Amino acid sequence: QTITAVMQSGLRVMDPVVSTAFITRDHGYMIYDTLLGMNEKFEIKPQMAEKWEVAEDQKTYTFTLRDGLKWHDGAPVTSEDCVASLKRWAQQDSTGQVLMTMVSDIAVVDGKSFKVVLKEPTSLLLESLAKLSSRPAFMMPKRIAETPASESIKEFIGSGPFKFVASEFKPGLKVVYDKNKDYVPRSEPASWTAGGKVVNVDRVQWAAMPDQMTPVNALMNGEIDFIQQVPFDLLPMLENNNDVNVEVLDKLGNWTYYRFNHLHPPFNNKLLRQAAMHAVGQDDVLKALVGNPKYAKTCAAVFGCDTPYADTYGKDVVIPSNIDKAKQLLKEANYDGTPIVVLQPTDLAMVAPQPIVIASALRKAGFKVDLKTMDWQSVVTQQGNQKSPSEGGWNIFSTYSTLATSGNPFGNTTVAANGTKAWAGWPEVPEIEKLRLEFARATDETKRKEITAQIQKLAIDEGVVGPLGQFSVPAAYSKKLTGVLASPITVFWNIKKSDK
Amino acid sequence: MIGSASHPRKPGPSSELRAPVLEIDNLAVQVVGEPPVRHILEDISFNIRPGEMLCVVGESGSGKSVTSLAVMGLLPPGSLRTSTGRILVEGEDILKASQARLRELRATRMAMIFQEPMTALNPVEKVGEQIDEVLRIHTKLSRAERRAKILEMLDAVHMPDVERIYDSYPHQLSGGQRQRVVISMALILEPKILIADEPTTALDVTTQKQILTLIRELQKKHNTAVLFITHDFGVVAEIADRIVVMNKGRVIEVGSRDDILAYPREPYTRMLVSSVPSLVPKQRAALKSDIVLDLKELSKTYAGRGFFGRGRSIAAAQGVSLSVRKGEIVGIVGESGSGKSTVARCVVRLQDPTSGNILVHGDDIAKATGSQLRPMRRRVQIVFQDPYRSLNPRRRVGDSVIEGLINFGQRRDEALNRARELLGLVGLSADAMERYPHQFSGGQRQRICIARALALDPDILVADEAVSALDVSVQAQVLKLLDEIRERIGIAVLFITHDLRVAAQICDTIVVMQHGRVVEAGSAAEVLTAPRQDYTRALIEAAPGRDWDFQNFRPL
Amino acid sequence: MQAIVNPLPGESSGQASGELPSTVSAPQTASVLKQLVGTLKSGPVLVAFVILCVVILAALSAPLLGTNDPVAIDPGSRLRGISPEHWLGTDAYGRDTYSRVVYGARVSLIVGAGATIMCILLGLLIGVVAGYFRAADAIIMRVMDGIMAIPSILLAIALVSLTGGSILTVLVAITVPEVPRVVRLVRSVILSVRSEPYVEAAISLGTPAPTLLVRHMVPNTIAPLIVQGTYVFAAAILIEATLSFLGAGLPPEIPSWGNMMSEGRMYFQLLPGLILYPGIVLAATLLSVNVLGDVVRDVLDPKMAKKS
Amino acid sequence: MLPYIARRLLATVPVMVMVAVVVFAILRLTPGDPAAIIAGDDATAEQLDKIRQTMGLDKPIYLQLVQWLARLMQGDLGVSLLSGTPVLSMIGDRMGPSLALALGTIVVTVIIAIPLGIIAAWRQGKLLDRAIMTLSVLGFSVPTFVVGYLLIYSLSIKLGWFPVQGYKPLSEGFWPFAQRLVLPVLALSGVYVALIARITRSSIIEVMGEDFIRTARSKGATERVVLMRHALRNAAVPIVTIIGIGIASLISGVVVTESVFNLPGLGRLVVEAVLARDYPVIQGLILLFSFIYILINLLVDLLYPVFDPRIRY
Ligand SMILES: Nc1ncnc2c1ncn2[C@@H]1O[C@H](COP(=O)(O)OP(=O)(O)OP(=O)(O)O)[C@@H](O)[C@H]1O
Ligand SMILES: Nc1ncnc2c1ncn2[C@@H]1O[C@H](COP(=O)(O)OP(=O)(O)OP(=O)(O)O)[C@@H](O)[C@H]1O
Ligand SMILES: [Mg+2]
Ligand SMILES: [Mg+2]
Repeated sequence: QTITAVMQSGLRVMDPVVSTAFITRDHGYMIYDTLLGMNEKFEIKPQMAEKWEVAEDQKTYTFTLRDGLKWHDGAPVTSEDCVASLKRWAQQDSTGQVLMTMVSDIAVVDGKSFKVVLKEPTSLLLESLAKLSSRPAFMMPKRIAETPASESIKEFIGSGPFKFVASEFKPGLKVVYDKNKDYVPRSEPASWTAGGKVVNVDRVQWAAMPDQMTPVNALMNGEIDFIQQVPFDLLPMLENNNDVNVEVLDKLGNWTYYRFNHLHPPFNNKLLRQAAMHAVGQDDVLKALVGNPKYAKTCAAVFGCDTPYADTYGKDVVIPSNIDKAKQLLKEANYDGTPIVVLQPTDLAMVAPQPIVIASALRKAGFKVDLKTMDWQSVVTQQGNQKSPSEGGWNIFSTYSTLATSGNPFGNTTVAANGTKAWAGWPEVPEIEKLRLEFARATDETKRKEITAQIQKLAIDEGVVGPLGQFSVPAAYSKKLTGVLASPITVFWNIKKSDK
Repeated sequence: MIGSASHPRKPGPSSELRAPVLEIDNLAVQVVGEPPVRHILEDISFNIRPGEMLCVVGESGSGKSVTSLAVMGLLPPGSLRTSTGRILVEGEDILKASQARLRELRATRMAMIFQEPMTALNPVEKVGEQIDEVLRIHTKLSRAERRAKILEMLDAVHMPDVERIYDSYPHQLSGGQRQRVVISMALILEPKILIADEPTTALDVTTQKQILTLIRELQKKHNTAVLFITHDFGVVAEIADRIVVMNKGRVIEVGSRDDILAYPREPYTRMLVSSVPSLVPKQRAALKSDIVLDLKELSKTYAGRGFFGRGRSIAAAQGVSLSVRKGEIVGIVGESGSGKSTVARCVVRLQDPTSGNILVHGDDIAKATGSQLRPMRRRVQIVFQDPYRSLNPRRRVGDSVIEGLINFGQRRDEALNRARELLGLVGLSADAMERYPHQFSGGQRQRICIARALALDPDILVADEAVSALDVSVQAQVLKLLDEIRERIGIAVLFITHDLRVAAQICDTIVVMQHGRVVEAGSAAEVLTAPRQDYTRALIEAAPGRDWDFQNFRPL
Repeated sequence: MQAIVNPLPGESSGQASGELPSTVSAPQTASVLKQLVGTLKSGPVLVAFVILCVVILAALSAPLLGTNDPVAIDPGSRLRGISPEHWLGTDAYGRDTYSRVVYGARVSLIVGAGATIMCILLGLLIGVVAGYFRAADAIIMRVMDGIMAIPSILLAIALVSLTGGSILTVLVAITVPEVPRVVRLVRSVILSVRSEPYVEAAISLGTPAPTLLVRHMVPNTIAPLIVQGTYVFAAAILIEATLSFLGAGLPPEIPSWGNMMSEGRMYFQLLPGLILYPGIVLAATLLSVNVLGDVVRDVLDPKMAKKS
Repeated sequence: MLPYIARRLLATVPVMVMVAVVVFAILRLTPGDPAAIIAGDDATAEQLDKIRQTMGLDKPIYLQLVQWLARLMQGDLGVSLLSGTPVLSMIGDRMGPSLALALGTIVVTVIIAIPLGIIAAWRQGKLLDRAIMTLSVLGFSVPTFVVGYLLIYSLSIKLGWFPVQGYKPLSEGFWPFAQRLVLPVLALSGVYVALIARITRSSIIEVMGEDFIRTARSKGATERVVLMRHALRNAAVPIVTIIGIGIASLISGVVVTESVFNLPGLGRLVVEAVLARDYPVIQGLILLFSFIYILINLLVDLLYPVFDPRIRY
């Protein structure tokens, strides 16, 4: 039995350590396994690890692997493999990098166990090993994990529930996974990336379709079984179809936001950032982007609503569109009419509408706006450009992230505020940087909540990031499929396919 | 109606007893669609008997072709249609016949040969197949039978190597051979009537002679009635039994050959016949004036085609030497492809000569380029054959005439005055300046071209077949004009023609070319009356109607 | 061969110098206009003319035709059907479809006409050089071959990411790959006209090359260029739609029939009007341009007219 | 003949080199960074630099060009920056669908357009002619993707005659192969049918004015024979020329069709590669396109003598 799934993009980069692309991450969860998993209650659970032991001083963690773990080439999984994988991952991953500043040693204890020695106690170790996204800590055989971190791996062997079929791989078009018959699932029920990954089909085939209409038609015509992300505008076509389920699987969802360029006028002026944040209203953005209110909701929290660190500070600033207030701030700041360059990608439905709505709101407030259209790839390249807008730089761009990634101050790159070293936009708010480090060290949840609330306040007040609202993208699948799991990661275990 | 079409004064001996195969009775053709009815043909009546050769003559546009197309039922459906009259082919009125019946009749009862052998054949089909098509349409013969019949027919038109010809494409044949193919196609089913619309006009004299002989021979053999359309009175004198004279869509006069040529009744006919230039050269005193143009060993080789084509070079002119004196008209004659135009084009430097010298008043212009060439352009001018394409249709005549003057820096108003003068010189009124070329007849256009060429006061005028496209009547006027101008301004003229009659009329000196070489040169009288070369003699002998003195309405 | 060329129809003998034939057949500036006006008597031509006039007028006077701001978004009332406020409904951003169709006429006409003009001017210039100056020919034609081999989408995406999407980049992306075709056409006309006797006559009158080209050769390219032009016009508007489809077209804010259809495609089962309305206007415009192009061609080139 | 072909093919080398160099320049001038795509949009500058280094993108452009050309001389088109797959094998993989689509389109176009053009020429000026010509202009004014959606909606979803998307190679059987091609071919043919029908009509009308047509009629040939046997073959050269140009410009049309019908062909590859700035893939594709283009031109030229014996090489 084969499940044919249309994913939101084609798989081209296959090294989940090099790339943070969602499709690469999803691919990673198919063929690799992680030491720890996370369940729907945000609890960290053992996955490849049988168990872990923490020393008295809270500084030494010893992980022991489960029995029967095997690489797809038949070799047993050893602790050496895991140590090598961890090291490669930590070099590349942003959370991993922070973690490594607190780690003094990672060492093999015996064939089945290894230990991580910390300089100071932190919960970051377990959290990052159980990290859902993006760039989870996948385990690979040692010889592969020894590839330099900036170079892509060339062999795709993991210990996960599916095997990659190299001979049928067509970059960007098609990936085929066979059931890994040697995989020993855990006995707990599957939940997110934790629990038993029981595979009930022989094959999973991923396809990518460039035109969004095609998969919808194909699903209605019974040619495919699963669409990872249904474009909102096409939902009505599927919702009325009796052979198809439409369901939000990623209940966490995504948040969309925009960034100011803090380096150049006019948005090096905090007042004008505030003005813009007052002008832009989340409702308009969400209507243009999502349309159906069932799948969208306004949210001011930079770590997402419905996540442990949700916070409502600033909701009166970022949620409604308050043109009068914006005008007033504009006047106060003596806005000189410098045109605002807004980058607008045209080829990606999930990011195309935001700039249009932002531009419209800013114009209403009295800003002069120059909407610059380009393909998404150009936006990605442009956003790193620190030059002034008149020299090819930008003032505003907008994108979205999954909350699975952005739910804490480390996964969420938008709150990094260390000036030109920060992510595109380059806000410089030293207090935030301090708070982030504190967060890493804090082990107590209430303390952490306090810290994140402070970050939230600073992020809104300083205009570090402008939240535009939250949305979930529904998946659609044929009624032939049962046991489709809701999870922030699209997973194909547990699914059964009937013939009718 | 003038003349009694159905009762020729002197019916030919062989045809008088038999009923006519074709009878045209009171035929009128009109233009479709225009509210004021415009007739192209009116009141056309004449007939042909079996075995008779009926020539239709008349100036361009007089309706000769339209008449023949009407007989074939091939009038262009969107634009012309018969309005009254009858066309009886063996007693059957083809104007009443259905399309299917018409198709049956074509090629079996009546067949047609067209003027242009170059375009009358489908260029992408083997000629054998094209003849075969006639048999396939009209007979039930087997493939082998048809082939045998075609080969026999090709043999009958004196084609060499008939098997090869059968499998040749039209472009692989010469003009004469193509015309033979067309004739084979027309005659293979032995139709009762053959209509030949200027079948030899596009051929050179020697080929023309062969084709005329061939038609005559086949006509005798099958007793075919031939309707022969031509504007060449030489041909008429040679072959006609009877003659129909047409003018402006009407039949002017019908009569036996001798009647029309010797005793034309209508002034129009008289005018036409007397316009035919005489083959007897005018006696002129040899000129002793300065040599204006001197060609020394001029050669031109056309290189094969460029980058990708296989090189196949043609020596179009080889060591041509000749000279033209002030006030002299030097004629170049020779059959098609002998290199006449090549010489002319080298002289005006539209083509770069490969070697040799072109001395204009002693200056060699053969190698001049760019800026050196410019002053020389003033001194040598050319008039081309085709009056319809020699003037830019988008420009007023006045602008065309002054173009050269403006190029050489004259003020516009002065140039316009000069143009007016020149148009007067060539016999056109000054209001011609404001009009466009299409508003003039061919003859008038040719005069405009001459005026344009004269505008720069050239020393040398090159006329490449300048009168070949014109009707005899117009031709006579243009020739007269050239002669006058020569007298008046003493210009030297290099006159290229394939028509020996014209050459005889106007040239002081004649140069005969063959295969790119000068084979004979001398005064017009010498060359035409006492040719020294066989080739020249053959050319003269091939000229049709040599034994008729048209100016004096009598045989020689 | 001494071909005696058959005279054009309407040429009677005319021995007397003053006599003029009655039929007029060749082009002539004064009468071209009159002839063009005359063609309006035919029904289809009149309809085409009226449609094109209406479209052009609509483009010019778009703000006066009861339109709203075509760029103004109103996500609150998106994807509405026909209503008194929105005569043709609204699109996915709640923009007024009617206004966008009307304003789209501006952009689409600019894209169509702009590409046509640029193609023809460039093609004419390069084609004339290639056709007249034999030395340059081989090189120019090789370069043209090379340009033709670069797909327009690549060019469009490159330009759009280089300079941002704008009418100009779209125009360039459409024009560049089309130019070689115009060049070929012009070149072939120039090559065939070179040996026309009236051109040779002008040469022997010492007419300098630029004058020769402008006066005697280029006018012959006009009729075929008009035919080619109507094709480029249609192609440009369609390519613009295709570029929008691929995300490399005009900025989505700027309304054009092409990007409206491309944006509307997602709703083609829900709200077919989003494709239909611009589509209908586009089809009508192209049809009119074609009919009128043929008419102008016929008037300018009686040879073609006789045949087709 | 053979030397001619050899010369022509040789003459393509400079064109292809020119195209290669120009495209190389265009690509490198275009903003966009494959490293950013590989790493994802929250990669740090340092990580990007490292990736660029490993891919050799940090070297000066001319050096990259020289290296690329040098490898090209050895027949090596390089590997995809993203997936590491050899460009040649990627192109090979994608060739089939595009070729099938293009050939299918040509065949369908010729089968539909030429008879339409002949009929229009035959009924010149009549209602039928007008109708055909009007339809052909309409064919021009509907974007391919709209045609595609309409076909899918009516023939697949509503009637269920054809699958809505996908491709099966011929090796999996003719019917599965053909079934998936019908709709894309129809969608893509629209514009070409319109174009070629017009050209056919006007070429035939032009030929119908020639003298030999009159000759054929005077033989007693029926209009059908005149049209089909005499006019059509003589009109073939311009028609073949336009078909040639059409095929060359198919590449752009193929992109949209392949997207709408999810055919894994070259058109899609080129868009994907351009959007992802996968330089080696783009360069390889452009080389391929210009070669195909030149080849088609050559083919068209070689076809001329078949239709017109006057043309010889
Ligand atoms: N299709 C047509 N529509 C309108 N007028 C036509 C048409 N064909 C010929 N004519 C006119 O009919 C007249 C007679 O033409 P026709 O071709 O019969 O002349 P002709 O005597 O054969 O001349 P030539 O010696 O030049 O061949 C001319 O004035 C010509 O303009
Ligand atoms: N441009 C050219 N390129 C190649 N060959 C040419 C060219 N022009 C003429 N020729 C060839 O040169 C030879 C002489 O041609 P030319 O035109 O001088 O003959 P002509 O005596 O004027 O013939 P006609 O009486 O037919 O006008 C012919 O064989 C012709 O085919
Ligand atoms: Mg005639
Ligand atoms: Mg000549």
